[in-house]
Amino acid sequence: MATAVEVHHTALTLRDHLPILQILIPFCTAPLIVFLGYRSLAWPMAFISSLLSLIIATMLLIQVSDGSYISYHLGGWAPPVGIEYRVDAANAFVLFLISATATVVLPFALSSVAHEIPCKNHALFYACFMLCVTGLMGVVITGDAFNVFVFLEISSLSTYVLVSQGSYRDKRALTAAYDYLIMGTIGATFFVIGIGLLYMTTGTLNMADMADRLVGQGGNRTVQAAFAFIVVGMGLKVAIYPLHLWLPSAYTYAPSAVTTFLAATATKAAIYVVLRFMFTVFQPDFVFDTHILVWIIGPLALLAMFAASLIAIFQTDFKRMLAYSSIAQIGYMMLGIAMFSVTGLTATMVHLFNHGITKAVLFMAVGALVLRAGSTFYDRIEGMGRAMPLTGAAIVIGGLSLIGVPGTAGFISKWMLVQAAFEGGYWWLALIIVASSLLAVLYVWRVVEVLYLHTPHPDATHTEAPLLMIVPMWIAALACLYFGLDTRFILDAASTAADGLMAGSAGMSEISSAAAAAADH
Amino acid sequence: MELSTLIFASMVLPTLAMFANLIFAKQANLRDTITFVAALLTFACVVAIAAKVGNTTTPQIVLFEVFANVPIAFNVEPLGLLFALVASGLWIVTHIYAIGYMRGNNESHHARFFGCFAGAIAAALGIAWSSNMFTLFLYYEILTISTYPLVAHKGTPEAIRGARTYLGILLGTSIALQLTAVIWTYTLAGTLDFQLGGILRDNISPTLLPILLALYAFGIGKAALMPFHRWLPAAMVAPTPVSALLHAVAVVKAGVFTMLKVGVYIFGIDFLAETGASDWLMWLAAYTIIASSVIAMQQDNLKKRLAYSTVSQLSYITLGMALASQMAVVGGGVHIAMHAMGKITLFMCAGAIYVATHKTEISQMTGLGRTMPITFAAFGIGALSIIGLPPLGGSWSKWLLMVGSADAGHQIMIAVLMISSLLNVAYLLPVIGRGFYRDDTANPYTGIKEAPLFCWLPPAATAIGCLILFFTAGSIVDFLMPITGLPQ
Amino acid sequence: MEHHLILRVVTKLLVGTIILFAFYVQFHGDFSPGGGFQAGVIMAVAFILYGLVFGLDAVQQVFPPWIVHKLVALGVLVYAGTGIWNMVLGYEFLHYGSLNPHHMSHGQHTGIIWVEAGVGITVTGVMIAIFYAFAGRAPRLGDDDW
Amino acid sequence: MTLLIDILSWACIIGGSFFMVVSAIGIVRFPDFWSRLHAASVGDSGGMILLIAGMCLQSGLTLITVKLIAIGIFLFITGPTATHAVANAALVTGWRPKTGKGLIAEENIPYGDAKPTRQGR
Amino acid sequence: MTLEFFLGHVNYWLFIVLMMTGFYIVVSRGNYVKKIVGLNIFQVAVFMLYISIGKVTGGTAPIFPTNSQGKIKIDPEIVYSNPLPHVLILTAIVVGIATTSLGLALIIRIREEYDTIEEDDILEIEAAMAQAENDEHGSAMGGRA
Amino acid sequence: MTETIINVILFTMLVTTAFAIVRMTRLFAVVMLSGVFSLLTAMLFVTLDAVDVAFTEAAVGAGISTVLMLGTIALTSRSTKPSTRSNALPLLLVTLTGAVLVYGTLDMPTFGDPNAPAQTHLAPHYLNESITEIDVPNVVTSILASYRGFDTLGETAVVFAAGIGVLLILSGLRRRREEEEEDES
Amino acid sequence: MFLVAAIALFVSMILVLVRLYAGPIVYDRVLAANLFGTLTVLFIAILGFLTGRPDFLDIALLYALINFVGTIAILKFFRYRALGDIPQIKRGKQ
Repeated sequence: MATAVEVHHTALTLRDHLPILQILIPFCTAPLIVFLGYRSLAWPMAFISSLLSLIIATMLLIQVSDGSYISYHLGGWAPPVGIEYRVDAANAFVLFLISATATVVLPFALSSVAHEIPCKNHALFYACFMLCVTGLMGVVITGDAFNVFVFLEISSLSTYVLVSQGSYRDKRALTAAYDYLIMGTIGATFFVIGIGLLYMTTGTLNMADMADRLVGQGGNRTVQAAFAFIVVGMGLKVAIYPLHLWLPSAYTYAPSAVTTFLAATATKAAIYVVLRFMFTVFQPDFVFDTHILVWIIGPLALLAMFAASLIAIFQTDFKRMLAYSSIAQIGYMMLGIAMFSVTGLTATMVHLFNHGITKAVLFMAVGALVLRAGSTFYDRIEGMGRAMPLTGAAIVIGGLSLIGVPGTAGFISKWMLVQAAFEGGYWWLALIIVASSLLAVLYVWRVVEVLYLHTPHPDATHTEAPLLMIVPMWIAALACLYFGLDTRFILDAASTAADGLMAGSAGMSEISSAAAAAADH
Repeated sequence: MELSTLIFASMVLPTLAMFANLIFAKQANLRDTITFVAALLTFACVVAIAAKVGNTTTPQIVLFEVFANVPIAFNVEPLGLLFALVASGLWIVTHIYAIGYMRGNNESHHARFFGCFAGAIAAALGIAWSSNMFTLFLYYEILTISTYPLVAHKGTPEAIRGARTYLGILLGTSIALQLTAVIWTYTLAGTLDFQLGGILRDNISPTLLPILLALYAFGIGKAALMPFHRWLPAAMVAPTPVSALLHAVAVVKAGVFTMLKVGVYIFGIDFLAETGASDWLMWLAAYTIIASSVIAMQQDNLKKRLAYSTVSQLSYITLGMALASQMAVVGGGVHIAMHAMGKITLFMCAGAIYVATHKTEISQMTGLGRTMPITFAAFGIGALSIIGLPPLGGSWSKWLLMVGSADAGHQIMIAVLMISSLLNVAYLLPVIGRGFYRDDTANPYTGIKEAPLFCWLPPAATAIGCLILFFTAGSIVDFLMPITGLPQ
Repeated sequence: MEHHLILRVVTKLLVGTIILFAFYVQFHGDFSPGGGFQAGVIMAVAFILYGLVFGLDAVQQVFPPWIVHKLVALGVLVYAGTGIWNMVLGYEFLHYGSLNPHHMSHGQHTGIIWVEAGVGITVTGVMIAIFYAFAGRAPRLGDDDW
Repeated sequence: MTLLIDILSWACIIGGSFFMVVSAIGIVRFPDFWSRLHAASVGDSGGMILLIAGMCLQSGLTLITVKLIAIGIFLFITGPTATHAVANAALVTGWRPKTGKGLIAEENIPYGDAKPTRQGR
Repeated sequence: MTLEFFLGHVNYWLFIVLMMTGFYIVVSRGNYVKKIVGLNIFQVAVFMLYISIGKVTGGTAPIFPTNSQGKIKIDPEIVYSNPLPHVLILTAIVVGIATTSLGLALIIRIREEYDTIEEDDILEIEAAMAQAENDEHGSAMGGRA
Repeated sequence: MTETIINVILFTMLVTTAFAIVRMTRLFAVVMLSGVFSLLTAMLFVTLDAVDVAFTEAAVGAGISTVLMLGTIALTSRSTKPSTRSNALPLLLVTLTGAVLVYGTLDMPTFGDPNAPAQTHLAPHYLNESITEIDVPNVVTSILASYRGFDTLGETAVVFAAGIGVLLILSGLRRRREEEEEDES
Repeated sequence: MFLVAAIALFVSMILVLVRLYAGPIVYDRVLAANLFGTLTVLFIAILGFLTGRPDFLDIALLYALINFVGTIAILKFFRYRALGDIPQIKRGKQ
């Protein structure tokens, strides 16, 4: 039955290929590193490819900043038959965050990894790192529900490995990685169950198509169960409060460069997936119908904000403290979702980005401290602020951003969140939000005091960290300050993304028809 | 020069001074000279601005927009100009004094100290020029953080504890309450610009108005309204120039200045008067005035006593705002200048005594007056100004506040002010009394032995300033009249 | 297992058969169940069997670890390279039709063969590499643990 | 002819099924490992060959038959080899067949995969 | 609940029972190897759920019969099961074995470092380590923090 | 009907095997049972028409999983300790999850229903068009390699990640050869 | 007719499973597992005939080839306690 079917096609330019190149460049770097096998080539290749993907992400972000979207049909099969890559404001934004973090973290990693991981592992380490980048970006960029799972697993598996590489410093990295593996796999399996149930009711895997076919199925119990499984499954990856158990150990014992990258991106990508499913696939109407879920997420978010912050206050290890603070900050993001308004979502998106760069600064500083002081227990880093003035100043900036002091990036997200609370009429919620940031004052200030006001530990090396650590750290720190004042980029992108999300797939198809019309010319 | 250039120059110069201090950390003389020149230039800028615009309100100079309708923006208006004049003018004095104090007292970390000092002044000027609540809040927080190292300067556990209280209360209240209030205001009004007559008039239900006001009143922790006043005595662990800066020039004045700004430009005094939303604040301010005066009487540590005195005096200004009558508000504004001049004199004197004799407790100071006559004379003048006796500056502001109370129909506040004056007498005059009149063996007279020149000259100058202010008060009142909204 | 003559003979017999079967699965995947992954696993199982019976050293002489490591990466590169070649031809990533624009299904055939080969190579490599890693570790058990 | 093949194949299949069940019963019921080894080989070889033969007859001369025969050959090689290996391993690690009267081994063997008594070495 | 409904859904419920057995092993058993086995059972049960989605009554495997030249014979009478879930599950199985091998590798390293693969023991060791750390670093902070 | 009976019998065996795994303390037995579990799974997949999946499960379950598990046990320990922890919480968690799933099944299409959404939306395209578009008899292969070829690329990447992951995790320290050299010296 | 065979195989499987659970010694289990493998091969072959599509014998073929590897691995593991050739090391240590 093989009749000759001509392929009608106009040749695509490089610009049309941007969405796939975004993934492909880091993706191919990993096997190339392994294939060539030269240790000295690994880092330059990784860095160049992450730089390229940052450039591509920026170009994509510019292309979709008007609220349109780009659809790329993998294999030339039109969705829903084939897999589609769909770049819109929301995911271009997250892509930018991921590739930017990778680009900033890699120079930092060069000396940090050399210090923390044996030499013979370096090539494989960078290959794994690039796979992790690929996985996270793949999760974000795709428009296909099952493809999310595949790339989620790429990122997860490489993450487990990366975390376990901390075992050369502390053997607990192994159990941390194992726990993460178990919980991550449970989460991924739940996610797969959810997608299976959705496939059962819709017969498709393409998210946009799924959304179209889910309209009016709010009462369908299978869909409701699917929603629950997807939220819980991704919730494990996000580390929503009661599902966060893997996070503190994983962040604490992973190598510094890995922690930096994960804290800035991994949970963010997962939150993006939650958003994407809640708002694009299930649609705001559906989520609103099952408002009980919002009422579950809201209190859990509040619980995370307080409980995790309280735990953070009582830590004696800077790195672990930051890990708990991450859980608390994830609470803010979930709260933005729970408030269910454009402003709330904007707050989530903004905090996604701002918390990313804030944590990047802080964890890079942790890496520098580990290099010079040996560990990050408070009694080891006493007085290091004076010995390492630039690192210390970066910690202060990051800490202030974590608290949400005006002039730093963290303030903008807090502002949006409180504004969303007021707009929703929950003025008490606003008070709770700001009250929780007081807890951040407590745990951040303890570190600042330790760094500046105590006499230094005798065993520590009292020199500034190498330039390759300082420069990326300060790039992130300055970004932290810059995005705290100039909010045009971040707010525009986030609110475009939030608008698109809140409109559900309806908004998307309207935009898409307009974009299609534009594309025809 | 352009107005905008002057405004930015007045903020950039102290910032540059801050960096210069950090860069030239090792060259003490160069560093101090640069700072001094910067202080002079800053003051010159502010004076130039004053000469240029007088008491008119200039349009906004928008730097860039942060949120929709919320830019980082600056303008000049009478209240802010007054605050700027006070802050930049007294910086020169305090700087000279601080050089003397720090060197005379062999304190460490000079560069950090002077750097943060300059940073705090930059932030104070930013507060003064802010033309919307957001900008003001931004600089308010910068001020808090830049003064934290000053309070913790000594690095002793006690200092750290004090600094922790300081930061905890100031950062806590501002983030928890003031920020909430700001965002709430923004949600209600859609803007945060300072406008004469307020921006909330048609946007808020009367029942919520007192809550919003409370968020502001308690959120502005720097105004030291009870129960959020504890940071002020706690911050007394800092070196005295810092106390002078905190309690006279930058921090507390920034607090009450913000309070006035909120009252005048966010709520509008007419709106407050009509709705009576600020009545409770008036009572709270009155309570703070009396209560902290009573506490001050029980303090033996001179700086602690002065701190509680400051708490009390600050509430005068809050009271002026809460009374919501034109005269009271002007009185509050005038009091910023008067109290600044008086209180800085007192603190610098306390510091001079410490430098010369290392005594901090009042009970140890008996008979010191004869050893340090200039210091104690200056202290006396400052004290009298705080008490409100003519011919010293402090008398005017109290008078205006009393008139304002009468205007507002709260005659009982006159009584409060009177009682407070009596209490002032009761806790300030004994210090001078002990110094001059008691004969004691504790400090036998061995000839005049003042603190170094840089330590006693500045308080003497500001004491004279108190006198001068009495005679220029009329022009200050005229200067401030536009904020009442009345035609001149 | 030096003394297990029977095992050694049977294994020699089986290993070749299994490899043959792996190739069958690899290239007959279009018509019957199976494909690159299954073929890769089967191929790896052949070497694992050889390793089990003749020892790790013997199998590593046949298939040295560095070659295995190259294979691991090579497969992915072959797969991605197929897609990139499609892009070079001016089509979407993995649009195999581009390999023979005049007869789409022929292009698809070619593409599928390449892609399956990539999968097979990687899977073979990975499975053998994992076996080497596991088998190459000495147990830390004392006799009492048993 | 077809009928003949059918009958033959059915006979094979039924025979194979019978052998299988019998060997399974033997596996469960026999008293000790060595006797169970014996039972297992009945199913492994006899039952298997009969069943494969039955199916071959059913499918005729096609690729299927080739595959079936291949399966048969492989099972025929690997089954006894595996059994041999198991028996060898058991013997080497010290298990010995029970001999003599009253082959009630279950109670005498400590439960589980415990160490055998190494009387054989 | 009608009998028809019961017969139409009993399959799903059986999968769920299996799934939950695996899940139970993961969450309740303390042995690390057993957890991995449990995870496998859990995942396999999910795979079965997927496959059962694709099953069509009276259908057959989605492979077209071919004639002797390898050309596809089209027979509209034959009903094929849905091939898409099969593809998804092929991918998922691969992911599952990848996860398993990683987990097992981790277990080997854990055993080398901790000398045990029981969660209870490891928690105990880690608690002791944390306690030691806390004693060392916490008391150092005690005076000044 | 025959299929249903076969399904149910296979299921019973699967579930009993799973329960046996829960109860076993000998890891060796657990591994063997999980091998049997995999065999049963493959049979079930065959009855559910998923021959490709069964094939994969067979290759993985019989060939790789068992070997890896045995290798792990060889390097770790042979039996598990009896758990001292309370089973209440895990049971609650599992029951809850199961309950949500059962709730979800209530609106599911009947098993094997040819009119279910999954059968009517995308599947017909694959089954009807792939003949002209790809011309490969095994539809699973055509979807796997072409329609959803990118998923398979991702799958390859997962395998690749696992490979380099195992190498990274097990590379260090106690390589056999190194130890041997140490012993000799 | 194939149904009869299928049922017989099922019965055998259940019985073999019983032995697999019960043990009591390791080699019993290996034996049972091995037999179970054979049964599976046959069952899959029978199933092909039962459902009328006997051309999927590849799975059975696969099992026939690969099940052996599992058995060998188990025995290797039991004899030498490792997958690699450990005897050399033991010699080195002794």
